[in-house]
Amino acid sequence: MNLFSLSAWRHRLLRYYPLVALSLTVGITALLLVTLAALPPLGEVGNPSHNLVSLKYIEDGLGDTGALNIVAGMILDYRAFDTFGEACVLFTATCAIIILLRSDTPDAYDTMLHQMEEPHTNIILQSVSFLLVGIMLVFGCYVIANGHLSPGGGFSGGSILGAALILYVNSYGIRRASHFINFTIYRRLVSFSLLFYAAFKGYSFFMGANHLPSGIPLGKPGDLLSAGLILPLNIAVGCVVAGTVYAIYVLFSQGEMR
Amino acid sequence: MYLEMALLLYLIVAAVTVFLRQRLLDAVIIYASYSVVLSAVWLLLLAPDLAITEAAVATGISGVLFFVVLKRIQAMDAEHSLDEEV
Amino acid sequence: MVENFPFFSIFLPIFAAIFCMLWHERYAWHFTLGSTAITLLLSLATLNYIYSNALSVTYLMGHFPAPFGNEIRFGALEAFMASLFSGISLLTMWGGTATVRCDIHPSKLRFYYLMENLLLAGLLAIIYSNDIFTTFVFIEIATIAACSLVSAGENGRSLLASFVYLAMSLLGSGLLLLAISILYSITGHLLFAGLAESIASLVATGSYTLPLAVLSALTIAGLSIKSAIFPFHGWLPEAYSSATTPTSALLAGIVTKTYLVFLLKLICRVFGRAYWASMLLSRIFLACGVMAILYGSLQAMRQRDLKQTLSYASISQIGYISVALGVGTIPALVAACFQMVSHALSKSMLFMATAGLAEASQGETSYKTLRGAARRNPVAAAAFVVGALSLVGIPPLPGFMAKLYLAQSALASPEGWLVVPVILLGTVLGAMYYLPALATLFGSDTAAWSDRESAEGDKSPPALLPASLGVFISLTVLLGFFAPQVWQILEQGIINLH
Amino acid sequence: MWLYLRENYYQITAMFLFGIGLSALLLDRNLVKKLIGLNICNSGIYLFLAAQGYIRGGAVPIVADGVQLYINPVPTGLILTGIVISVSVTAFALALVVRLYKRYQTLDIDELSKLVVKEGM
Repeated sequence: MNLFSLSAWRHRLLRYYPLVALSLTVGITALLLVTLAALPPLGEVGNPSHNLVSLKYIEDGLGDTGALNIVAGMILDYRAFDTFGEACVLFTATCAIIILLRSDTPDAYDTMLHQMEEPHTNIILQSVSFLLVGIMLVFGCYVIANGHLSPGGGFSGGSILGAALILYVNSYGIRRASHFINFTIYRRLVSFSLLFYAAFKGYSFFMGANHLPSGIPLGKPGDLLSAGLILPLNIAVGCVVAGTVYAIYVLFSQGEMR
Repeated sequence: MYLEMALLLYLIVAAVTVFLRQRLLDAVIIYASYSVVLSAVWLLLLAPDLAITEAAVATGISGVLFFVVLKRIQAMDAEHSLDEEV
Repeated sequence: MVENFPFFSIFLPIFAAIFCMLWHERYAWHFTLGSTAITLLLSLATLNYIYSNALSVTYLMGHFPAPFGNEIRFGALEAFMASLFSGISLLTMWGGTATVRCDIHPSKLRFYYLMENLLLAGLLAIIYSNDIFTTFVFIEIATIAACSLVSAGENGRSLLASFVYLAMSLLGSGLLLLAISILYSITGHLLFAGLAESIASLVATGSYTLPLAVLSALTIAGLSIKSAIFPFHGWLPEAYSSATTPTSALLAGIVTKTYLVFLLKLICRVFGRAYWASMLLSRIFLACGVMAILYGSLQAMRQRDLKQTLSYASISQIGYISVALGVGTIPALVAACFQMVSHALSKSMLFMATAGLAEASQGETSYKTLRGAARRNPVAAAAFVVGALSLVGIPPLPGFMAKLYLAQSALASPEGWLVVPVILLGTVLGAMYYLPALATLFGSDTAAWSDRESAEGDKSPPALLPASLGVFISLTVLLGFFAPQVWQILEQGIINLH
Repeated sequence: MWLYLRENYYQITAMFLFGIGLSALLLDRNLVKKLIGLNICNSGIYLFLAAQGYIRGGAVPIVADGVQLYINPVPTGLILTGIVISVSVTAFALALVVRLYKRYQTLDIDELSKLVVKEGM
């Protein structure tokens, strides 16, 4: 990371930059390896990090959140503010990419790129994706729906759905894909699911802060419709991530989302 | 025990090879393989949530994005060589 | 009821950002203006409620108490900083409308305002949050939003400056995340309350001394990369001078200060002032501050572009804050907060004045084209004069009060012999780069310039910019006169911070 | 020393990955290689965090009857957030790289800085 206003004495500094950077990195790594010796060893039950906080999540996890998957219960109920921030990070990154890559005045360069992008009818890809896209969509919905019962959840399920959409765009071209997902649909999908996520999470924060019962039934553990808010939130996050993955891929590969 | 050692060794070797390879395409392919092996390591650490997230999100999105950026850069090169000829 | 206001002031900008994305482009400006104004009112109401009852409220985010769920905590300091930041965000956004409209592609304007909303939400969440990992997540939001605002200008220079800024910020938050993971591995807590007691017990029993030292060094290194403290300031001059002027006013004013407020909370609430003062790190931090003051001023003198000068000047002003944090006593920390407040106000005003002056001289901010710009835009020239005099340290203005408080608090501590001469030297150096800038502004109009002016007709700046500059000037002068009251608010904030 | 190495091989690998990623980020001149180095550096930190949450003999944190000891779920939750953050930040940085390449036709940061300074003149 050299400073790049190239005045005279900075040239002499730049010559030593690789040496300084390498010694800095080796120094930091050596320091960290020495610190490892003083840190608690791997996998001991008595480590300080396995204290009352993690024990509470394990013991009361099912009771408080109703989710079999303790991690899903933790990220969507105990520490829900982090996951809300995370969904905002994804939303911020997508809008930043739209600012940079979405060229609204399609100059000569972009139209030329579209001809190159239009996939000539690639029989192998189309037949493979004809089989795969359906299965991937079903698997993505499964991962989202069972976020609170088995590993998975909104983020991984959403990116599986996004991958299915990318495969479809690659094999059948953007013109056919933009029938069911173009920029306006994308905008509404991401905005409404984020609004839904923010409103429901805000509601449960507000209720919790003022010590009022949030009145959301937790259902019988193990059922699909159990664990209170976690399922709808997973679905909302899944839609946000699926839309984001598709939009980022199309913006990168074609620079234009019709 | 030795499976863990082997996978972790692969991670370090892949990280160093990415740093040494000059061609971008090799570096990106090795990074994608690094990410897949890392999601296997999460399974060994008994964190299946991480394994599916790493596989779907880290390899699925950032791995694919690196490839798309390279494709776009080659497309820009082709477009520029088109300009020089004209 | 007032205790819910900080919760609303974090969620409101996010809702406004989503509405900016959803509705038609015309309404983006109105959503942003409305949400920032309401956030300002909410923060002021919270400040009034907190200061009058002198309490520090812990607000649960969810149904579970301290060590298990998230929570936000606000005392006088957080409420004051939140109202200051939303106020400056409102003024820069409102005043800079014309400049932004001509710098940024009209179809991208909606996303520019969306980014400003998300930046404000991220900063407020960093100030209010009482959990170290939540702060890390919202630091990421603020980083992406700030880099995207810098790159919105879309000229080559701003793209590269934004990439360097993003890479160094990510390196900083990588070090911060490593510090969080070491901290979690030796204490098992993530919320400040649990961290404070377990660190106190670790320090008392003397166990894990090396990891504690390494993790505090990593935290300080990560946060000083992000807030451009001396050895890691490489990204700041390019990022601020290549961004559109209202953006650099916003970034220079509040983004770097937020990370320093987070560092202040870590010092007071997690590590404890005694442990921080005993660490070698605070001495290094003080030394970096001293070098920043000298390096920033020397570099500012060499620049030939007004925005470059202001960027290097803000490196030296941040040096004052890190000197005050390095001293570490309660009056020094309050002096650090006061310096943050006075620098945020004066620097944003200077950048907005530069926007006005540049508009009056065809958008160029180099000294050649700005010659005699004062006559063409008198309001911007007045704002520039007030801001420059405040940062140089002329008595009635807040800059002088900040330096006075810093000198008083440093004299009481053992480092007084080093800090007071550095402050005086900094004032002299400050005068040596602001006065030539003022001289060129009020210099004689070159003949070539005046006839080009008549040919083009007097392009009078739109009404928004002078109005916001007027508000800036009155705020700065008011802060100068009511400095003792502001000092009491900040002192109460620092005392019940832990 | 040998026991310490046999004991904590996950954390040691994590710190090596952090070091390699950091050196790639600082030393490599190609923008895309810098971003890959940044990703490796972040995944090194996540590996260290996950190793802190691992308990030998523990079970996967899905509630099942007859299981006494589960591993610590907190690091898994933190790393889930971390992975999504580093992916979205990498996507934004790659968008910057594409715009820079579209304008200057190079990925080398030294040449880029020279071109930017020349364009500024």
